[in-house]
Amino acid sequence: MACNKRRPGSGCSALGGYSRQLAVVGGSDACIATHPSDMAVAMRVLDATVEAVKPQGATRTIPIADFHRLPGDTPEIETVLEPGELIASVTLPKPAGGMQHYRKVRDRASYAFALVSVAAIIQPDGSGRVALGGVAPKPWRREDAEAEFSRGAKAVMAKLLAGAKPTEENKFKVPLAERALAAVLAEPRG
Amino acid sequence: MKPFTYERAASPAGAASAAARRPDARFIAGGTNLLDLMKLQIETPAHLIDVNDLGLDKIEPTPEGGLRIGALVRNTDLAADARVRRDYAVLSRALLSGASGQLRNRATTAGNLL
Amino acid sequence: MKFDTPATTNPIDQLKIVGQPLDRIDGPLKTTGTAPYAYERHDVAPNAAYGHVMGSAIAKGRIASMDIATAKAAPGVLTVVTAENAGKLGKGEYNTAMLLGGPGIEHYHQAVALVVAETLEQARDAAEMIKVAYAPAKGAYDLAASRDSAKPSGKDDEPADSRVGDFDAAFAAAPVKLDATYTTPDQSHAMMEPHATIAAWEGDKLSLWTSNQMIAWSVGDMAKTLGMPEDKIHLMSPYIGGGFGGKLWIRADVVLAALGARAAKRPVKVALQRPLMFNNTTHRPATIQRLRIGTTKDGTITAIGHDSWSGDLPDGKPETAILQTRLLYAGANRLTRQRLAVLDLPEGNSMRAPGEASGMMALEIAMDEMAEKLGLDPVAFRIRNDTQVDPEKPERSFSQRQLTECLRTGAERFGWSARKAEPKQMRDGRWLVGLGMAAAYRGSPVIKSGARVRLDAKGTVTVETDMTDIGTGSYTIIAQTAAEMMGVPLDKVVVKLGDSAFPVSAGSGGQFGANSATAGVYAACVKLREAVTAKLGLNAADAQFADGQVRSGQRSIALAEAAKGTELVAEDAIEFGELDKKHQLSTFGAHFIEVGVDAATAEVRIRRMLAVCASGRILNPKSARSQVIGAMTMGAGAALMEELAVDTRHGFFVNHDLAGYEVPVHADIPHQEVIFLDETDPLSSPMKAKGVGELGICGVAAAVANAIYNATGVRVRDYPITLDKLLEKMPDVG
Amino acid sequence: MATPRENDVKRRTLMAATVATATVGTIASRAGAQASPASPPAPGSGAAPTLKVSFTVNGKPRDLELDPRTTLLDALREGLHLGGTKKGCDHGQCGACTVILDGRRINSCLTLAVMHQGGRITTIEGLGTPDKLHPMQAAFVKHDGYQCGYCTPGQICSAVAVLEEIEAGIPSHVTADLNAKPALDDAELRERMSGNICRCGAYSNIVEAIGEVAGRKA
Repeated sequence: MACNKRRPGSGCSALGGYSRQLAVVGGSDACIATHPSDMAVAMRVLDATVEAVKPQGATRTIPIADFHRLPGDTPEIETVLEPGELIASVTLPKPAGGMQHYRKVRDRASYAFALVSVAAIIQPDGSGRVALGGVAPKPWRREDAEAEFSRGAKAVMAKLLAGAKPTEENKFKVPLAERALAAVLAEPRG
Repeated sequence: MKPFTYERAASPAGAASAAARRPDARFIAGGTNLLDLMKLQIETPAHLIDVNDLGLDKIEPTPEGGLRIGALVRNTDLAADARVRRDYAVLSRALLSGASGQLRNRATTAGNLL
Repeated sequence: MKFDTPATTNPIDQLKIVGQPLDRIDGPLKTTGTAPYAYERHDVAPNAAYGHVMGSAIAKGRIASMDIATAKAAPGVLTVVTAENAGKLGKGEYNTAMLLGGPGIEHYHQAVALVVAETLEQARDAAEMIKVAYAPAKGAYDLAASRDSAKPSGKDDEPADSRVGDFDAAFAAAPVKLDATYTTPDQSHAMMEPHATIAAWEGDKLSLWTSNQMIAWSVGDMAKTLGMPEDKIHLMSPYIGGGFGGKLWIRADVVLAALGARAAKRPVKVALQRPLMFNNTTHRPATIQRLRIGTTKDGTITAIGHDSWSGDLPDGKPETAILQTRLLYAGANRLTRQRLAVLDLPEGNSMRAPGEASGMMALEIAMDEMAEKLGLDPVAFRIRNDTQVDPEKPERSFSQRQLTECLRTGAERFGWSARKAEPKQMRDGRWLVGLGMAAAYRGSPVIKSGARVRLDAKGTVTVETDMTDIGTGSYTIIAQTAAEMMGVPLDKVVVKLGDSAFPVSAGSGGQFGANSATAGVYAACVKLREAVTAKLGLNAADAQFADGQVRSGQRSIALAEAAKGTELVAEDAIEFGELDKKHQLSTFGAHFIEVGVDAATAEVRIRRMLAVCASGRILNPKSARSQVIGAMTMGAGAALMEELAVDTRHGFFVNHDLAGYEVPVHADIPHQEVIFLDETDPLSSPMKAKGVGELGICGVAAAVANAIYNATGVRVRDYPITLDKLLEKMPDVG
Repeated sequence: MATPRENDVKRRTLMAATVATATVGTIASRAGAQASPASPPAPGSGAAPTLKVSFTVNGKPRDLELDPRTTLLDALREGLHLGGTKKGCDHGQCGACTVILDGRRINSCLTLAVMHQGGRITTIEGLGTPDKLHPMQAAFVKHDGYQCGYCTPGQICSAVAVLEEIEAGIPSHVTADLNAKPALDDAELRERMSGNICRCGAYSNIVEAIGEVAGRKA
């Protein structure tokens, strides 16, 4: 099967093919794979930082927002890590408080990748943060969307998924993400 | 799976420099993702550097009031850590919704970022 | 023994051991990992080399060239088998495509090479070194697009079409009618044990340790494929890690293991790698089904029509989705038609309840839709249209038919009266709750089945038959049968199965196995009883076998005495006469389901499942119940998640592993309840039993679909019912 | 419960063992037993360099010399002839290969044998025997928690570990209150067992079997 991520230059069998699970935003003409990790979505919403060790022993700190790359023309390069660079740790900033949610939506009740997942931290005043899994080649968060929390899930999602280019098979992810966030927002805040 | 040589690194810097010497090397920690892909020859490293002995399996408080999570902390341990459960529930929940109990017992924090 | 008159009272009717919910006799082996499956037989082939199968990267066309030199020279490689060097190969009677492709390619992942090496790691690596240049040809991969080219096609002795009365006129005139089209996707057996074989040659004799449901068919097809006499093949399959129809026939593993062993001059073991299985082996073909039902205003069916389209490779067979519609409901005017298109997808073939499982997925939604149009309760609508005779051939009655009792019992036990006919009326927190039901129907064929029974001086009874146990409980029910017949406790019976050296049995398929195979053991035991009484000088007519003793008149002699000096051996087969032609042998049931649908995300979760089954005498209620809950689970998968996604450009199933092809996991399945109605069927066999393992799946998916409709008001006619098909019509969140 | 790894064996000694030892089978030390007169091994076929590894399987120390590519699963099945650990998918998607490593259940197909120098491995064969079943095995028999039997060893190894995980307070996806001790109810058992696929569909019975063992423990 053609896959530019797995065999660079081989093409993408998902484009124009079976794409139900795949990305609706952030993809490219070379790749619409989604980032499969749930943990990374939570790390993104928590503003974690990644500490890496370079071959010469130097270390550097990479904000998680900058850690993953979008596929562009080189989907095989998934992160900003350099060859030989080793992740040593991940640091969480001091607790963000609020009500913390991770809503994972999938066909099977367990042991399945997310169709859409919503990591959200909702503060008592209604402000919040949100990152999505299952929709993009990396954990998907846009801080500008979070300014819309007071206006509800639809407004947040309009910004968060702006520019989405879903396929016929995965366009349901857009309303699904919005509805999943709405369900999270409907839960008690305290 | 292509043949590869295998070594266990003893320190993070040692692991990184071993990798620098071998551009065809890959780190292996939990292996839950890498071995899957190696069997399909999607990943074909000629050398594996096992990083499980690096001591990066601790969760420690930071001076800023946060938590520093070692790269090799297993998903199960991170999700079950009392501080994570209390202060970073979104992380605990996300981890517990992923994969299966068996996979979470092996999969690592660093591996899950990749 | 010929079975051509209804069974009368016989020793099985004692039900001291048969009919009891006994633990499986193979349980301690299976739960300790000591039951040996095919690939684990280090004892028989300690020096086996390892084979790895390479599959075609195109769906249709030819191999232009193939370079195996690098692979052959790779470390540890012993041989590389391809169509070019394998010699002339035939095709099995039960195979549609060649099991080793080349130069012609008939489907994606058709095996094109086997690499044999000292280790699995070496074989797998070397297989990647084979370079194949393909010349692809245009193929047909899309059932919907090929629908109009489909031709009438029957299967076995079933005609493609059946007509009674004047369907068109009656349907046109019906005051209440439904005309709806449903689709079911391609599905995969996805049994847990991959197809696996160890092959060893000794001169011109071939021994095969494999995982196979039908021993005699497979010996025959191996002989045909390799062009060798059947009596030179010894095939053994004592433990099978699931089949569901996928192991009814020989597949690439067994053919290639045999060829590899011949070329490598040593035993070779081959297990199909999981990502190859979905396209390399068989699958349940997708269907398009059009249902037309017309009724009077009070809900009496006057016209029922069912058209089904499926596809398969050239010379393949249709998915017989219309079969149950010929038999399940009354109605004077009837039309069923079955059409088959040529598709170049992997081979379609039997999967658990072929025909009915797919057909009931459509028919039983249609019945729900009709009930709603009529304002009738779905249970009452079905009862109103019950029939006690074959509606196409009214002179044929059903041997037993307790559909109505199943429906009533199920409704009672499930609390069906709490259901609101109007959808969207029940809510439990975030969940929209709905109840749904469907009838269950599956034919219960009988097949000739043989067995041999031995009695030794310790009083141990040993049964030998080539019957297989694919998880169905054959070991146990056969032991129960022999114990009941010979009057010994269960632990005095040894059961040996799945060996072509044993008498040919029915095998495991089409839910004919349990009834037919135990009846064969019954027949052999009747003969052994005769031998015992003759040996002991007892009167056969009044001899009673009980408690390890044989009693006749005033005499009572230990059974073991009969085998003093020399073992007694008896062999016979049950052969079925015309009873199943004069009567329709079928099993009936009802499924009741409660679902919750997440109001925000439309995720569907099953909350309760109940099945009621009327399927003859239940030989072991514990293992029979397991058959039914397993089938219910597979039905839940069919309803909610199982779908082989077709790449209609390149002709393959995209989601070809267990991460992509989702089957239910623990969290998907609630507690399941099963009720067996009291039934004995003297027309079915001396056991008075029928099948149940396939009945359990028939109707489940439709019951789930109907429950989802009841919960949400959304009628989905295309399986699986995934959340994307519901989402648009779900209520606002918040 | 996180059992600390007990071994402090200098694992770098593994590297020293990376010498090109010609081997005829997965396990060189067993080669003598595997060779058959009819099929002499091909010498000098450029076999992969092997590595030595020692670990404990079901309480017995085992020394192996392996192609580094050998998974723990294949080392158990093909090397040690412990066929109870099953290969269902070989890609971490089914759970049939579940074993207990250093107190925790894992998929043995997705880890290399050489990575477990000094490890303690329990397979289904280490839990009980047909004559002396482990309580979990006995409960599976009693509740008919299996059909074809192929996923069963993995289910049982998983089930044994699941009860320990709950006992140790490790939460799951369905644990309502992350800061409380997880319940021992059916929902918890089902979620935690979801990495073990049973295509025969014995789930309902398996949960009953585990529940019974859990009740006995409590």
